[in-house]
Amino acid sequence: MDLSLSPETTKLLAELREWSLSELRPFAREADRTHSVPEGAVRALATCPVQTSPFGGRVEYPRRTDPSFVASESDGSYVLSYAVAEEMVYGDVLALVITKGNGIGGKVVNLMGNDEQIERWAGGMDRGEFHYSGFALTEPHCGSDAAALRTTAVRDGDHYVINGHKQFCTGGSISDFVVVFATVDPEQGSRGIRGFVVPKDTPGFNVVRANESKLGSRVFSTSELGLENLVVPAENMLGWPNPDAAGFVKAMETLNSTRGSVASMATGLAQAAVDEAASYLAKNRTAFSVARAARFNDELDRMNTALTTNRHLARRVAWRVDQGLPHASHASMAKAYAPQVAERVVARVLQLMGPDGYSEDCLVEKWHRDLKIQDIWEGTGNIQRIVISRSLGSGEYQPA
Amino acid sequence: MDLSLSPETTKLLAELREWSLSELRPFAREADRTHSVPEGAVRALATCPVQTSPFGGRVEYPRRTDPSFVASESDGSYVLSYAVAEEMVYGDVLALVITKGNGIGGKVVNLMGNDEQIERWAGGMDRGEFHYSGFALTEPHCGSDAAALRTTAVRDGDHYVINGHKQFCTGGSISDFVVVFATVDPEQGSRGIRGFVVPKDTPGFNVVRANESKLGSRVFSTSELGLENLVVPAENMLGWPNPDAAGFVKAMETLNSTRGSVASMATGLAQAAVDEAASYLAKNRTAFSVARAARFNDELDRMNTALTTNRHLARRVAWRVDQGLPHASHASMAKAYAPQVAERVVARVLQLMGPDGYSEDCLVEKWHRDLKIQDIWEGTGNIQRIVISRSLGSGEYQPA
Amino acid sequence: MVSLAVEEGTDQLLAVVRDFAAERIRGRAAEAERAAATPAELFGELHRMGVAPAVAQEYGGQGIPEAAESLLLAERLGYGDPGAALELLMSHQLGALVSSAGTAPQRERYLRRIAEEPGLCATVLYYEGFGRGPSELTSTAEKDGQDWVLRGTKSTVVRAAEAELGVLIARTGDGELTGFVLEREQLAALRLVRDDAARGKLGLRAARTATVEFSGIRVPEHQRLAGEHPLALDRAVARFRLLVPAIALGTGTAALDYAHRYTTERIAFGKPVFANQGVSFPLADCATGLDGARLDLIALVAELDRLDDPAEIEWRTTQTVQRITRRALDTTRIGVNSLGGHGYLEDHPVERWYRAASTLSAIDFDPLAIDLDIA
Amino acid sequence: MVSLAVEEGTDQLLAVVRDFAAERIRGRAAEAERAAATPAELFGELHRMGVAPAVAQEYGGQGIPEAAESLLLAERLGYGDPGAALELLMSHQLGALVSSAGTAPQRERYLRRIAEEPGLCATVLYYEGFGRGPSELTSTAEKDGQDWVLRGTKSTVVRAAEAELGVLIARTGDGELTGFVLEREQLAALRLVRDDAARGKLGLRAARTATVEFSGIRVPEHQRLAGEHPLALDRAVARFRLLVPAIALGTGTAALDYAHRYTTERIAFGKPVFANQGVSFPLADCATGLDGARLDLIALVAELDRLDDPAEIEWRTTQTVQRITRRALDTTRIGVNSLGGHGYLEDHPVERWYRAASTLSAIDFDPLAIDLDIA
Repeated sequence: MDLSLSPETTKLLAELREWSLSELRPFAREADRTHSVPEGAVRALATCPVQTSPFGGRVEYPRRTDPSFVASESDGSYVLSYAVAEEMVYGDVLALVITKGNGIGGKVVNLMGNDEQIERWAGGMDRGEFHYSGFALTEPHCGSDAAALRTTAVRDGDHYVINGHKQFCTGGSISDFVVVFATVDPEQGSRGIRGFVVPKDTPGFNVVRANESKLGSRVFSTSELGLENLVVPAENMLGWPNPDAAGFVKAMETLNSTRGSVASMATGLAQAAVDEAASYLAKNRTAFSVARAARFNDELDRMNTALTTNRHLARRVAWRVDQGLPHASHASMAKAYAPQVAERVVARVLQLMGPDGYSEDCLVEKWHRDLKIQDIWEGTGNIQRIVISRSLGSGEYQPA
Repeated sequence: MDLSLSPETTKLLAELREWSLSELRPFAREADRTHSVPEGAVRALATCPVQTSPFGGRVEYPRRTDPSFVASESDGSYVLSYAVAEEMVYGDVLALVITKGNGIGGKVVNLMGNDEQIERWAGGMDRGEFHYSGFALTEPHCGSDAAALRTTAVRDGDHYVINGHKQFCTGGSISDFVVVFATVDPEQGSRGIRGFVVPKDTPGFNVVRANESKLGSRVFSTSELGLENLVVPAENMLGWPNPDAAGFVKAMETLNSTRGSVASMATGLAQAAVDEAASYLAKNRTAFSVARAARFNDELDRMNTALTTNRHLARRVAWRVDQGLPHASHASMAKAYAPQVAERVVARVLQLMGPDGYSEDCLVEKWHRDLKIQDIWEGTGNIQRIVISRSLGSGEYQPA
Repeated sequence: MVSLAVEEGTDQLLAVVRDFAAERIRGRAAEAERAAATPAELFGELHRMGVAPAVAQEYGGQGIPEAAESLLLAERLGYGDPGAALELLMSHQLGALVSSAGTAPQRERYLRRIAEEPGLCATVLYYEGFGRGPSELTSTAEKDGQDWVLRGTKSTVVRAAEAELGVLIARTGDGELTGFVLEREQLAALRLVRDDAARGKLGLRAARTATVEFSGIRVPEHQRLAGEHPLALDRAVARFRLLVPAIALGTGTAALDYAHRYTTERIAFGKPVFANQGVSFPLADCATGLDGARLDLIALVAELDRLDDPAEIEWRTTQTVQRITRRALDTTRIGVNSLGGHGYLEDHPVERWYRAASTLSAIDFDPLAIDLDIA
Repeated sequence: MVSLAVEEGTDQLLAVVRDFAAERIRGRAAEAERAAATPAELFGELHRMGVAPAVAQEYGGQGIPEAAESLLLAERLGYGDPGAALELLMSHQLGALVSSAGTAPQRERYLRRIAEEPGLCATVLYYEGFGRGPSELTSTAEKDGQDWVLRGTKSTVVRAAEAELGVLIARTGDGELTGFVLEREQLAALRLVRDDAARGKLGLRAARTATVEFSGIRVPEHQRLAGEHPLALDRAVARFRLLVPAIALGTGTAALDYAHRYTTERIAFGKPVFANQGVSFPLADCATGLDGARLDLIALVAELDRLDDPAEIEWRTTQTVQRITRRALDTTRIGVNSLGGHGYLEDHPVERWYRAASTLSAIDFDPLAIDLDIA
């Protein structure tokens, strides 16, 4: 049993970190201030050692042309993907937006679509025909309680007419298509929910707010949408003509593998802060009394240790996904645990750096803001605890 | 605004601490091993500077014969009582059992009884006719959910016949009388509950276990009782002949003032451990590396600080009781907060002292065990949190 | 003697100030953040309510509350907006420092001026960051003839560029704590190292803060705070340092109240969100933590005048600052969490309070005084 | 490469051992506590299951699992009763130390003996308390001719009085970590300073522990653990130190499972107690904490062989010990709380586990390695 990454992965991660530091991080502040993706960051992607999105997806090792590189045993695709997600976010949360094949819409089509839909929409993402795919589930009145959604889809001949209001739509304003969830029968609760592929520019698809003003992670665009008599062909209903009534619930469950990667992202941000603090201390050692410099250093040591547990919990999820083992409660554990630790780590770094910690002259204050969403999205800590609670006593945790 | 005790109280507390250290603590280990009150400890009570029980009751300043003592402004009776409770428990939890006017039965008679009952039973406690009075509410299947109790009292002419099973009965086997709660109508929930004064030796009053084997606080006797066709005169029903159906709930609420003192007791135990650790460190300083001795000392400093907050929360309850102000949520806050802090303090002391911490050669391990009940009895932490939750938004906390 | 009673009338004043903060201040807080400035008329409104700056009647003021009550008032202002609270109270704080640690002529001169100009732009230069308490300040005051020459750097200086009057805390050559009143021409010599409003900062934006450097400001002896009692300045500085945790307490309470109201009204899975113990219990613990923190604050303020070891005054204050700001930060974090995704949006003030509490917790942070992991 | 797969067959063995622990060991735990002794037949039963003492087949044993799996087996035994687990595994631990850090003749001699006498009463003398890790042990070994002379004090020594074979860890005059096998006649020279069974101790009573003193035990060079690899002993000692947290993990898991079952079955206010998030969420957090701790343990064990700085081996081990035992203690505390008043009675094992976890957390405690307050 081992929780260490293979030499191949370790080497790739070192390259990635270098890339994310030198190519992404310079755009971090600009992205935060403009709430948008700087052009230069998109161009930087061309030189990224990894060319697929690690955020909830599988990542393959890049083909090596370097003859000196000898591939040893490799880690699984999800193990690699989680580790890559951490390194990318280490540079900046920008990575979340610019990496190819991104946006959750395509993934949902893969999960709930029929063959034709998968070929057209998800395939289009892979082929690069589409740049980004959105996801519109949450409504102002309901977050975790998705079954309570009020957006309706009413059949009208060969079409469905969709009406409702959506919030926190990932990439709602920058996507080529958005998967919109609506109920065809409110009586049926979650079994009445269907997903519809809505191409951008469909009439009635109104962007109320292109990018909601957020505490942090502002480059990650989330939109508020007004759907007014939005007409889509019936064949845009995922799974058409025989949609699975349990499809929505299944799709949400399948996103467990994404959930675990949140732990990795949170850890990447916290690690960035810890490393920044270490270099800050090295540069400003005389500003602190001897005892305080020692305590500062001591705290950094323990922060690193604390983040290791984050990684282990995330890595277990990834390994189980790779092995085809059940991982729902494991993902919830990583998701419930890691962001909280990460938040405390970053807040402490901010405090240690005092007036430099809270100034926008440094990135620590930004990481502090960027990070907070990791504890909330993909299911709040409390939602995770409900999942974990239900799994207790199942003996599922054996052996590790 | 001030949270400091008056000079008069401070002087009295110093005397009490001296007394509890020299007169009570020598019996601590024996009481723990024998699960009973050593004779010597009862005799020691004669020299105690305070002659009434501080545990949930009012304490008066002792009359001073010392001409050098000049009474200044005095603290309220409950403020004094809480502080006294802390100092007494500092010596040992023995104090809980031996102090006069003790046992909760008499207090309940005061709350729910008619004039005649108060005169006879509660008055008897004050007059010293009775030594200890018990309280039998909890049943094996229900703790916090008192309304679910199954012990029945059925009218039979001038008598009630009581049948049931009780657990955690305070002083069930050492009391002169026990107040037993039973339902006269299970349909009515808490409104069907009545209290009955049951003198010891009443036939059918069977002590299944005189003193339940507990983790700690073993000198504090709790009994398991089997009540089999126990016949008591109808006039032993508290409030007879017109018992208040809401009397039980009211009585429980009125015990709020007792609840706050739990915070003081927990603090007394923790303070004992911190002081013990300080003297341990002084004696064994060379056993620790310089850095560890410093850290040990540092921790003691913060433990003392942490315990101060415990005291403040408790003191506020006492002050509010003395002022006749509402104090239910305040008591719950003190009760929810203080024992947890105290537990962590004592556990840390135990760890710091290593092999001496876990050995029965020292009292730290005993305090660790004694303390745990403080977080549980008088309503668990969760019950307190329910009370606090309900009080949120009431603006009741202003100004302090 | 234990008493939590406030002075006659203060009770009502506290309620009034809280309402004022919740309505007048909070109502304009988002705008004040964007403008990086507290609306000017609030100074006058606060003064007309008799709150701040408080100056003794003998100097033409409205009278001064006891120190604990003064902090409770600061807490209420922080309940409205912590940045505004900090800025609104600077002149008040300056007055308190002069009242306690100044000489009779200083009191006469400066307190009277504060009483006459309630909107006076004032500042206090104390913080240096890096865990430095009064005994470790690196700002120095050296005697040169009848004057003192001041050198050093200060952070979190409110309205440094515009201040008409200031107090600067430093140490003399032999390590003694000392303080000076700075007048406009002396303040003009401050060099802005970093203007937080221009460069941006995490929170507390309605307070225009900056880091300033001073390398040779000359101040005459009569501007030195040389009050009679040897510990007067130590105590006054301690009380000044307690302003930040007092404001943080108000911020935490704001987040608690907001989260409570929101979760009580919002329905999920068929019941109010607050009906889940997973939501209500953490908020209950926050309430308990804030109450304990408030009591600790009151207790320390009352005790300051009885402590006669400067090291103890400093250490107790340092500890209290950490314990309280940490509670406040935890509470605002849970406040954000309680709103779920909505907590992350600027639509609700909880994210602003989270930023503010984080900032407040960094101003006077000392890594040597952080809580035990156990309490 | 990341892998959490256990060796073929170990999976089943882990399940079997857990059941064995939960039934055979736990069924007699209360009695073992009162007697302050682990039932003798358990040694044989454990050996027949192929668990402990594990000795390589070349020395006549049943083969040895990898180090991480060995600790997972220890965890399962701790799930039954931590005191018994500690006692049942001493001979196993001694074997592991000799296997890793001994010379070829030592392996031949002692491992064969262990394989032949699975019930052999063995002990390891390592702990000294007061935060002393391997680099700060005060027990000394001084060379005197061909012999070594040992002096010092050791605590939490299991079955010191009865042991037939022991390993003692000390430091040489120049501070090097070293170890010795002690035979019966040398063990007889140990002086019992405190017999915990006779004097009483908080928990872990089924393990007969003691504090012993030795002031001049003479041991020949050939009994010194002088294996080839310079770090063999450092690593072996680290693995030995991880036994306590492994057992603590099992104890925490026992409390978690028990509390879960109890609260699921017990009805209050018309529903299972576990239906309250105030009960289920802390247990969920405990489960998460224990899982994280277990992964940390596995990771460190795997990494020990790759670390080549003795200081790092020691510090990482010290940190892991603190982090895991703290989790376990927290979990047993919450376990007691989950049962309400019943948790305080000896009728349920949770109070015993709380005492055990507290004791385990004190054995190898280092105040310099306690967690941050933030994690």
